[in-house]
Amino acid sequence: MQELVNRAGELLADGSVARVLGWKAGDLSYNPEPAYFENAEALEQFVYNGFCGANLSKYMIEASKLEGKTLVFLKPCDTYSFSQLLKEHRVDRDKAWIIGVGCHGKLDIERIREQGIKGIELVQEEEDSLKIQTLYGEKELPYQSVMLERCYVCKGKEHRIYDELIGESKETDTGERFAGVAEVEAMSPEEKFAFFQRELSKCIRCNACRNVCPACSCRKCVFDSNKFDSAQKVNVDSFEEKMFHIIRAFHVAGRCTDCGECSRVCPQGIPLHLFNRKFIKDINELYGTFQAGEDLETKGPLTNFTFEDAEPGIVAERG
Amino acid sequence: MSYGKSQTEEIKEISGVNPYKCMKCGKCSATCPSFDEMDIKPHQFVSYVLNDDAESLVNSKSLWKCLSCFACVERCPRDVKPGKLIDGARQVVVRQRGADYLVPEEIPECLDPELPQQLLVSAFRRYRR
Amino acid sequence: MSIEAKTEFKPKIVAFCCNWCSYAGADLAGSSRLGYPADVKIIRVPCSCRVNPMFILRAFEKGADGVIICGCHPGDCHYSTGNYYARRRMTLLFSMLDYLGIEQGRTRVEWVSAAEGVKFSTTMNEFVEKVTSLGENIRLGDLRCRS
Amino acid sequence: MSRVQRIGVFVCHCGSNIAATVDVTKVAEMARLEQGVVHAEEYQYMCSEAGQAKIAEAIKEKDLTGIVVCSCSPRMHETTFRNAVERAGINPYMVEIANIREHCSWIHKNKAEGTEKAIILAKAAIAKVNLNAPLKPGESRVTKRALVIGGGIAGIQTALDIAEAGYKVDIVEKTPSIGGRMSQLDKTFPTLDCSACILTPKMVEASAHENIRIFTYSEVEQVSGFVGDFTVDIRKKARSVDMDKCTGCGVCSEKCPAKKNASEFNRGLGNRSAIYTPFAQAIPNVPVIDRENCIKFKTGKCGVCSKVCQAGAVDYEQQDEIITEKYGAIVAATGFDTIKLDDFDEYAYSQSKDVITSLELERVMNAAGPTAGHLERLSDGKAPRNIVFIQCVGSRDCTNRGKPYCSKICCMYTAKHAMLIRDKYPDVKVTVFYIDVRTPGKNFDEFYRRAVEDYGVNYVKGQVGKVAPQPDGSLMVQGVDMLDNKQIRMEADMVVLATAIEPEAGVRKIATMLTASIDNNNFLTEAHPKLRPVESPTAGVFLSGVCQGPKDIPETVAQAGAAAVKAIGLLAKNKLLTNPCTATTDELLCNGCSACENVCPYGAITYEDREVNDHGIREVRRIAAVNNALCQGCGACTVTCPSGAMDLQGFSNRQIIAEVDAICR
Repeated sequence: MQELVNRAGELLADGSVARVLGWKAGDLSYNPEPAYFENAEALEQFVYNGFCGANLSKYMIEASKLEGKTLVFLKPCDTYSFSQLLKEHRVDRDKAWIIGVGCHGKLDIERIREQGIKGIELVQEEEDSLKIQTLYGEKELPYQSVMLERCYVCKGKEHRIYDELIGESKETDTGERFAGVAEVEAMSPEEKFAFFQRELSKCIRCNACRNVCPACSCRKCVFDSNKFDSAQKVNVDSFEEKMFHIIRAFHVAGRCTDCGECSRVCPQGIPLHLFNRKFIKDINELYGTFQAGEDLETKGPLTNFTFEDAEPGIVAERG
Repeated sequence: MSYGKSQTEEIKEISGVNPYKCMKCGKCSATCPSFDEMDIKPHQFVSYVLNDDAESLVNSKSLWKCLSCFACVERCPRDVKPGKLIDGARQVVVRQRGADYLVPEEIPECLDPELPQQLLVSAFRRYRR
Repeated sequence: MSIEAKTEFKPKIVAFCCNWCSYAGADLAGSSRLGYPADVKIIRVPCSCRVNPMFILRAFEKGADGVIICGCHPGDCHYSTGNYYARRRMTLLFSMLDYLGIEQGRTRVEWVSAAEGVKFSTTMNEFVEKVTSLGENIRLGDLRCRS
Repeated sequence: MSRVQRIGVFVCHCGSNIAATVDVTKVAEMARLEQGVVHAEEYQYMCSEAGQAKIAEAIKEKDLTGIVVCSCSPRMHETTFRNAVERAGINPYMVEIANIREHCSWIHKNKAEGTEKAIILAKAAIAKVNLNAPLKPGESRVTKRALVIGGGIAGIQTALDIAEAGYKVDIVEKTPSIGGRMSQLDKTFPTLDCSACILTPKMVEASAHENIRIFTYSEVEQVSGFVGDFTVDIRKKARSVDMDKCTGCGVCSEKCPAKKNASEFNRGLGNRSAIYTPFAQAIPNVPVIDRENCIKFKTGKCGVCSKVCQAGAVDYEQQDEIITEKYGAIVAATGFDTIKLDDFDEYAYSQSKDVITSLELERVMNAAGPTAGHLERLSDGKAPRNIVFIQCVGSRDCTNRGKPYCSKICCMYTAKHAMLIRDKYPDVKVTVFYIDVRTPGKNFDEFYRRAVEDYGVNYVKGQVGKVAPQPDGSLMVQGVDMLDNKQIRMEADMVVLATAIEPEAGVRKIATMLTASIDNNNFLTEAHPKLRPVESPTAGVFLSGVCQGPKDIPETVAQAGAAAVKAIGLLAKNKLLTNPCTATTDELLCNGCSACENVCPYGAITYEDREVNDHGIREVRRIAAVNNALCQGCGACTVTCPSGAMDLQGFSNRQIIAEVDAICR
């Protein structure tokens, strides 16, 4: 971490960048938050630890409008989002100084709590384990057991776009990316319906998923405009929460890098990535493997076609 | 049996034939193997039905000369099916007489060397239930 | 459940037809007097690629029991490529609806050319039959209004 | 955004077409209750002058801003009503049509159901008009060149007329020569002039005309674009003979060892070599190699034609060539063929060589035909003594064996055949079995009567039930004489079948490429059966000849001229008004993400950096800009745009949603 702070200090000092976009300590030890740093003094607040899951790419949309370059720290998976935004002309490459940071997988406080650990005061990261100081004494957990869902299905620790790299990474993908989707797919229609009904009825339309999503970066969301007579701040009826999530997933289909931020930030714990990943799975199966943000050239699957594409009837044929 | 329904209506109903579809091309008569035996020719059946003259039809020789080979049904370009019409007329007669239209005892009387065997068999199948 | 006798279920069906092929196909079905149930109401769109998933979900939200999208046959699009985009969009959307446990039979895409009045009519008859057999659309409507 | 509308609703009875199954009064009544509606009325024929006057009157009296007409398909009268309201002073795009005829009254039998649906369709149209905005059409260019598909008499005449008017025109003909069916005919009714004598000069004229290009042995492969600006790919099939070098000497065909190939031109009654010109007067007079039957192509050995060709024109390596050309107008003149007789086994067509179709008889009677014009039996070459003609073979047949329509030309050509035979061979007995003799037309009935009265042709009212080949080679014909009420059994040695005609096999594919409508019998549909008989409903596509319906030569030539005039009328324009229903960007919502640009098939979307004022925030943004001259209004961009910044005028998101809501309400 100190290496990052030092380098940021250097770049600020020599005027290469006008500001630094990173993470600063939050009010609790496990909730650092995205922040701008404009001088060395401010950088004292900088942190980079296992809880810095937040993907900073989206902030670069606004940062691109500011004077001068912005130094941004991007984890490997964040760079997919950045290059997707670049492909969509949403960020300005010339306004960004990208330092690719290493990643050992990011931690999920909810999983830690699920282990029965309460009253958390401080989390210390060791090589392969976590030492957790709580009101009830010190607890230890294997690091790999309490990561964010997305880290178990990590796309790889290679940065897609950067100016320089700092820090080592560690592979963490031990899971099956589409297992969750396949599990739902295997259900009967009644079970599927009940499953999503249960999950989506928790939605409070706080829009956290939308606000954090680097693909959901419209200046004004359709659900906030009158373009479809669909402006809504809360769900008028029980259908609208489904409508919102289906349309949100559809709008980011072919553009979603599967960064998993939506699920991370959902205060209700809805596994929102199951929507996006369903589209990714279908796209991969029907139109060939595609990873949004992997490069700047490949046409997105929904702005592309082949003459031999499957007919919509395939949905029924697949059963 | 016919509660206010005319015989021609009954024939139309039984046969399911719409006589108005006929364009009087004569294909049925041209095809008919029993043509010479008939007093009312196949292409004329339609006219009798249209003119509401079921009586002549029911009393005609033709009714019983039709072999039900259905060549006319097969070939009719307008899907009118005169053979079905004849069949319908026969049904009307049969229904009037009940089950005793054809009694085995009468058979020897009806026999003549020209009579096709097929007709006898089909007659029994049709008129004795 | 209501206690009064249930009247025969008549589905509400929205059909989006592209102006160039399917709408003309529907016209041909009409001028050929090839009937299909009155439950089908057609909305004219320039091309199947004009059909936004929002429209489909909106229809279901407002009480539709089935939505069908008809366009030119692939390769015959008046705008040359529109139906190819529509095909991908609808495939993915239908797959998502299926994933959410919505009956597959409620959505359909059919390519109907201007010459296919017969196909239009048979397609609509089939679709209405299918949707009728599925009954009222409960899963995509507003659950709170129903008992 | 949209001001409050004052909508008038006009419900058409269409005589009884709508009124019989839709309670039009109720529709008008219910429409009156809808938002924005200030006027509703019904009338017998809304499209009539009186109907249109009613609309104009209501616009004046009630200061209407939007119009809903509940009537037939908008494909039929949308333009009529748009023009009518424009004359009355409101923007033509403030009209919406509720299609309560094709989509309602014609398909529903139950009046209550029909009425209910008509009301819903009206409500949907009203909901849409509430959100309509005035639109102004743009302009598009017209390519001053026409394409004629088919090189028969219809195509030739159309091309000549267009060329004479001073416009460039290309003919695409799939066979090796232009000429079509007419070139196969011997004599033409009712004047009995020789078909080749009147056709050949036209063929020559077409080929020599400076404004006409002829692509023979070529097919239309792909059509894109729209009225005034079509782009067409033409596949020039490999002829294997260099058109520029060939002198048409004919030595190659003479020397070709593969001689036993059925001649298409002679309907399979004679043979041709593998390298051949279909007939002596063929244009171009350049042979083509039938690669399937050529020994060189089959085995790699031979090459005789190449060796004997003085001009060195034979080219075995020639490849198909794709020519891409732009056209302002396209005329379909694809013609016809006779139906297959596989299902008519009662006529013994497949069993006996002496049972032939009328088109085959044309070849037999023709001096250049397989029998050099001698009337003889194809089985044994003997002169026939008794010939029976059978009319309506497969015509007027509503079973799946035949065609429900009248082929129209058979009565006349049969009279012609009968007359010619009786004239040339007075000893031959000719009997014609007919259902009806239909001879409307100038000098047509006189012609038929002449066959009977002057030439003694025996016309028998009735049909033939059976043609049975006899062991002695004769044919037993069993028919009926309905007037004598007798079944006739007669011996014949030749039977000629007046076989039904049907549109050429490839027409469906062509119709599809042109997005032109086609009916259940594969005839191309006209835009209006009475008033626009030579136009297809697809703008810029015109119909010439039998592809639109059965017709004889004079009618075909007349229609070909009419189609040409329509095409000329289009080509004469320098600009066409374009559809104003184009895409627009809401600059405050546009993300500048390029998704729309990626799906636009016309390259109509570009991006520009534009300063916007977003509620006080002034900044330069990358924003999509639509070129209205290029945009065709498909709407692909509107769906790919996640923010809804891209919308389609005339079919906006809110309009369609309003329709959805009205239907599902």
